Amino acid sequence: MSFYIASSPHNHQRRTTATLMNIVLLAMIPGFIAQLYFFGWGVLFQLGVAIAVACACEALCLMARDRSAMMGLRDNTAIVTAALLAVSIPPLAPWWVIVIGTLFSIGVVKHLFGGVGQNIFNPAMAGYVLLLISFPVQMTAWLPPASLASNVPSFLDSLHLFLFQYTSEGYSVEQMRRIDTGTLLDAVVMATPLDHIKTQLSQGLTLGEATQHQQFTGIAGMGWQWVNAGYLLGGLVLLQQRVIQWHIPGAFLGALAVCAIIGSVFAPDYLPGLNIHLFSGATMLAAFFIATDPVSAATSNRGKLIYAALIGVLVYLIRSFGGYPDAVAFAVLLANLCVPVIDQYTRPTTYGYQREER
Amino acid sequence: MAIEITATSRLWNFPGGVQPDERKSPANLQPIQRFPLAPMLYIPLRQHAGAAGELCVAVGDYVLKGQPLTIPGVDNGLPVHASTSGTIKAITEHPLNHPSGLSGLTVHLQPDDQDAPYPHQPIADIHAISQREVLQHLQQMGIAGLGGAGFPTARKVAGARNIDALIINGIECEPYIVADDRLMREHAAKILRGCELLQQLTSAKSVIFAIEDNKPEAINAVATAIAETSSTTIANIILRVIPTKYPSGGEKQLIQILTGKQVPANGLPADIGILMQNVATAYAVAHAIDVGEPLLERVVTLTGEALHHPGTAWAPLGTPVEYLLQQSGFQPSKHQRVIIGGPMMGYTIANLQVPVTKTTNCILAPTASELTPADAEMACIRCGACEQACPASLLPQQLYWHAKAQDYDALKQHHIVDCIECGICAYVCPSQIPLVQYYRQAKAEIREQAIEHQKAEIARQRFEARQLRLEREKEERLEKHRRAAEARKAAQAARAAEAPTSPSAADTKPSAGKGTNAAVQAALARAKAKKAAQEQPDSSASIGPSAAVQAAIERAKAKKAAQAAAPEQAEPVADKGPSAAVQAAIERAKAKKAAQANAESSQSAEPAPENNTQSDKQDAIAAAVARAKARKAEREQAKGNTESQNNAAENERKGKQN
Amino acid sequence: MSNEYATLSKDGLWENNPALVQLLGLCPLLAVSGTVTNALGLGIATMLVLVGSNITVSLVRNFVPNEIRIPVFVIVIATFVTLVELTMNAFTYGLFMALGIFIPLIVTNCAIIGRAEAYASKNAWPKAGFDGLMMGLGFAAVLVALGAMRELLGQGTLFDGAELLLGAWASELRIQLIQFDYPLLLAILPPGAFICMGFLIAGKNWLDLRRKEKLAKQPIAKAQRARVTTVN
Amino acid sequence: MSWIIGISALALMALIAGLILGFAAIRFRVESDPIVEQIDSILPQTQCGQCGYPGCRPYAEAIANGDELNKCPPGGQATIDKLADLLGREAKPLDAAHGEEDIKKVAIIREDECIGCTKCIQACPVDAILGATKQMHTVIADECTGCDLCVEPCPVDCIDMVPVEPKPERWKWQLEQIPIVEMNHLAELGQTQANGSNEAETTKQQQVNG
Repeated sequence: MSFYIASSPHNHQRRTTATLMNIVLLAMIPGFIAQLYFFGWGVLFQLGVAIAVACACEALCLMARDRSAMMGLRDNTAIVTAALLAVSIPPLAPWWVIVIGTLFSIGVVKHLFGGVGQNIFNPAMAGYVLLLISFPVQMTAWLPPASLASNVPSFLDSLHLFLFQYTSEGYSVEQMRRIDTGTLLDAVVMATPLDHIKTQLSQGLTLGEATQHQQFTGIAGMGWQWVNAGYLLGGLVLLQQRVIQWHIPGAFLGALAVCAIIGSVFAPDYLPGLNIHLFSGATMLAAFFIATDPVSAATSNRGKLIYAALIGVLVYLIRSFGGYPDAVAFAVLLANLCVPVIDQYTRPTTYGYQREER
Repeated sequence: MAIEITATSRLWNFPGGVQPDERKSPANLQPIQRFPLAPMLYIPLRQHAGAAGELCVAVGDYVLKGQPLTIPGVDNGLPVHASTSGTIKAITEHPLNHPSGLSGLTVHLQPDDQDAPYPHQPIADIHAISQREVLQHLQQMGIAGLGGAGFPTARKVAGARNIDALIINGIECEPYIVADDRLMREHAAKILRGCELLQQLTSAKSVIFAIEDNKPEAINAVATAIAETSSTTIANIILRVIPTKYPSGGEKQLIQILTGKQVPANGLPADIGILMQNVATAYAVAHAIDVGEPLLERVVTLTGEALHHPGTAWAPLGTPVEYLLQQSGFQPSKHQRVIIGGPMMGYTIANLQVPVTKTTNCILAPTASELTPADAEMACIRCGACEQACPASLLPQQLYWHAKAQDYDALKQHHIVDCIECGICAYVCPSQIPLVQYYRQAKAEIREQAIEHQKAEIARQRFEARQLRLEREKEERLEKHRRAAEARKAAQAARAAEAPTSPSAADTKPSAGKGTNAAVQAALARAKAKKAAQEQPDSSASIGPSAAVQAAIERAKAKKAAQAAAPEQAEPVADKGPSAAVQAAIERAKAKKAAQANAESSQSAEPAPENNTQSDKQDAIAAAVARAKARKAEREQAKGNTESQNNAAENERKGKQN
Repeated sequence: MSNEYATLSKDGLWENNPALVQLLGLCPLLAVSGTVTNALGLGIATMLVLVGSNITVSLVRNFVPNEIRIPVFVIVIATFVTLVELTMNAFTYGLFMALGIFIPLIVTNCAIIGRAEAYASKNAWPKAGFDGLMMGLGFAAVLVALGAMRELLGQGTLFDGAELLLGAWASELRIQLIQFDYPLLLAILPPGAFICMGFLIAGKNWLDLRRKEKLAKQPIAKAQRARVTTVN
Repeated sequence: MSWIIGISALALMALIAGLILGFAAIRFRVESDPIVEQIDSILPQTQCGQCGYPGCRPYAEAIANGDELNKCPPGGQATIDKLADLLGREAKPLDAAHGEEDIKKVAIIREDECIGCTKCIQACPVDAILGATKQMHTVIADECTGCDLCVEPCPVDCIDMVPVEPKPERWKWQLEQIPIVEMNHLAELGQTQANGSNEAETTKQQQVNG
């Protein structure tokens, strides 16, 4: 017999990439359920199609690059990307939207840059931006929360809508988005809280008038606040499991909160406050699931703080003064671009190179 | 600047670190055992950092326990000693206790189970003699750092001046290893005696004894021993209990924990007034001075679930690992690993015949379920876990990219040489990348490049010196020719002056011939005589050898001709090809015949002057031995040079834990 | 001689293409390649400037001191750009308006000053002119390819608005290849230009790599080894 | 009138620019750096002549004058890459016409066959062979560059080029190169103790490669 040669260390902390990704996926469940409850079955279809396309695309890319497809799929990173993209887009967006987005995320943003660990941009967010820029109509067609909607699509209707953009009875997505105001004539097309505020403000109304709308119940708008709460819960689980450190969510939410407070102190009529910023849009999803993507984030703790604070400030700036109602995707991509510089300037001092303090 | 540590002063922390399962029991539950001697001991000549000494015994010699086998070489290495009394059976290459599995020169000692001791040379009072002599004694006793790197203790102490604090390292932070733990429990007093001696040698102002808090028995034993020692013998000795965290036993990390200071890069602890010694080293120092016996054995941890009776044992240096494992009830499984050292920094060995050396503190034989082998390496996801855990504040992930790209300049810029190879980065890596292995290879490559670069520089200088010399010789030759020509001219002119009647230069020769005839004749005769004298010894001295030389030359010529003929044959245009080949073949045959004839003649000639050849042979052997010795000395000197360059690397490797 | 011209054309069109390999002049390249027509217009303009400047630089190269060659080149280029700008203003006003600032910006196109410095200032005018032509053609070809790609993805058409460049008859050239309900707007926007350009470069590299792999290994001729030292 | 203004404006600008240029040309003149030295320090200094030049320095000079970078087999691809980096040229694969990259070797004279002809001494570019006429020669292994120029001149073919022996202190952590050691008696041990369930087959050594 002969002996086994291996390099040290010979023991290992048994937590593989696949395990980490599984925990991330599990932690997304509360937010996902909230989304499912308030915005209908569409989310489920988006998720299913996204995961299927992502896995297929990942396998094809790996084979084209002469890698083992099974080995590559085993780390579950593609599924996480697909899930993040699926929960970011409107539930009833047509099927080809999510297909194009996933293909771009996996094929171009991930594999053309060299596969797992090499992509400089967050794949899900890059895919989202591609879709948002290319198909603005479909990408802003959010449904009203279930309790407000005049028509709540059934499971089959949702599937029909997802595939053909109208129900079996012939209602279009546009009609499904109308909310129940009592009189059919007066029906208004629904927009997300952030979108609504943005439109109303641009029409010269004040913030107080804009938030008169019936969807603004609770802290930050019906449905959205619960979705955000769900992701916050999942994020806390990730923190507790030590899958992520507090630095990124902390700095991101902190920076956003500081900006929001300053803004609402100086222009309370025009700049939404803390509650809206933290519990609307994709804030919590971004804080715990998107910005924390290790591949495209900064490495050192100090770097992470800077990186996440940069995202927070950018999100606030774009939401308040930019052309898009929500800004997480753009902010994350811009911060991704800054990562190499941040990493360069936040290098820890190696042992023995510290200046002697006297 | 001065370091002042009291028993209550704060403890610092170092960045990163991990807390792997300790698994110190059951090996630490049993007292240190003593096995019967192994049937054969393999004592490698080089067991420490530095060059091997020179052999002073021969095969067949009977040696006593503690008798030196080598004497330190040119660079002040350490001698090795016979671990017991017995007969030297062989001195050959034997697998070394080294991760490479390479072999090295080893003395095979067969014990006679008598343990007949070589006279002990204790030092009664170290104040009676100079510090230099004490250090020389320690060197003669073969004391090296027993913590990991095996750096000669005498040299370490000699290099340390103005020491504020002597730190005694009883941390033993790596899982499984309990050798120092047991030693402290059982021999605390002797360790303290070693501390006292080391303090006197270094004139350190204080002694800090550091133990990790997972060894309460050892802490008790040492505390009791300190209380029993009168405070006059050891000034300012403090026992510090350190929180358990890997790798707090690393030299640099322990200094940071105790003092909050960092050893400057490329520097030594002595630069900030600190000297660190392992507890086992302190024990060995006490033994060498008070008993006067060299370092002959050490405590080895024998642990892992593949062993029936894990524990610790006093192992004579040179004991094969296999013997110790068998004594502990070794049950190898299919993919058995045998690790020398702990699970974090130890290395696997492929051959169990390797001996225990001065730095072997643990032999670990785990089962596959106990320490699962690493899975396939996956892609780095830049998670940064390695950076969070790195105790040297390096960027392991960046180092990994650069090591993979073989970008050695970038690696140097990222301070790869400050990596202490503690293995934490690979331990925490979720992608199971063997990071440390990458770094080691890169470091070895960088070291190799430095050596190569230096060699290239020497080659360049030698080449240029040679070019210069050739140039100078050529000029000198030309100058000589010119001078000779001038002299001739002058002579001609003189002759012309002597014979002013000669009408033209053309007539000079015949006319001058007469005048200087005698002189020329004389010169010619001289030259001839000289030539003859030169030729005579050659031809007369060795007709046989010259024939052999002729034959050899002819053989080589024939070979060359054959080689030359081959390509000619291949050429399609050469119609002469075949004939040339035939020619060559004939020539070859002729040469062969000639060679045979020569050989025959030399064979027939040989028996006659037998005495002569014998003495010749002896002479030749003597000459060859002298040559070989000279060469060895040369090589060693060169090696010593490279060694001294490697010293920096060695120093940094000293940061290994026990 | 003809061999040299062949090398020049191969270099300009493929091997050393200013846009795909040297990555020069990307600013106008990315900015105005939204449609084939715009791309073709700018491509032709750049090519004309390149030919003119190369010939002129080559002609004056022996009279220009080395220290001030770059200012001189810039003046020469600026002259030709102004000529082209005025011409386009006169004959293709619609396109002139569509291209806007990017016509004067040709002055700063590094491909042009690059060729002037690297080639024209060292070679005779016929060769320099030919080099300019080939580099210009290569640049224009990439522009048109990029324009076609983006127009197709973003509008589903080709040669939309060709009448701006070629006169009224050219409106017939417009081809509607695909009817999109929702075109990929990204392709028309600047980021789309970068992404498409990346694909073009990747495609070129891929073709080159495949061709290289296909080339059979040629037999190696053994080189003469020098003896460092003499053997006596 | 306007053309006068145009021309004089241009002339004035040209004058100012000319002054600045003139100043810059004098003030910021670049001293030619000893590029040959830099190239020479990258070359491996084996002085083997495989590049077609008599020594490394002549080749360095040739490179500085525009010769190809890929003619140095002892340096291999690493040297080519470094040279390409230094000179801003394209790194090409090693020109096989000049030989191929080989492991490091050192010359050894079989001393009992040496006839003391001194031909190898004259051939050695770095004076790494010791000896005298009619005396046995020997190679200073540490100085030998492995150029093999001494092999050919030897009339009795007594010089071997042998690969440099690996030493533990210069080992490069190539775990995959450690030979498999079969230990049969241990296999038996394992078998008996595992009640014969453990086959005595020799398991292929598995290794983790860095």
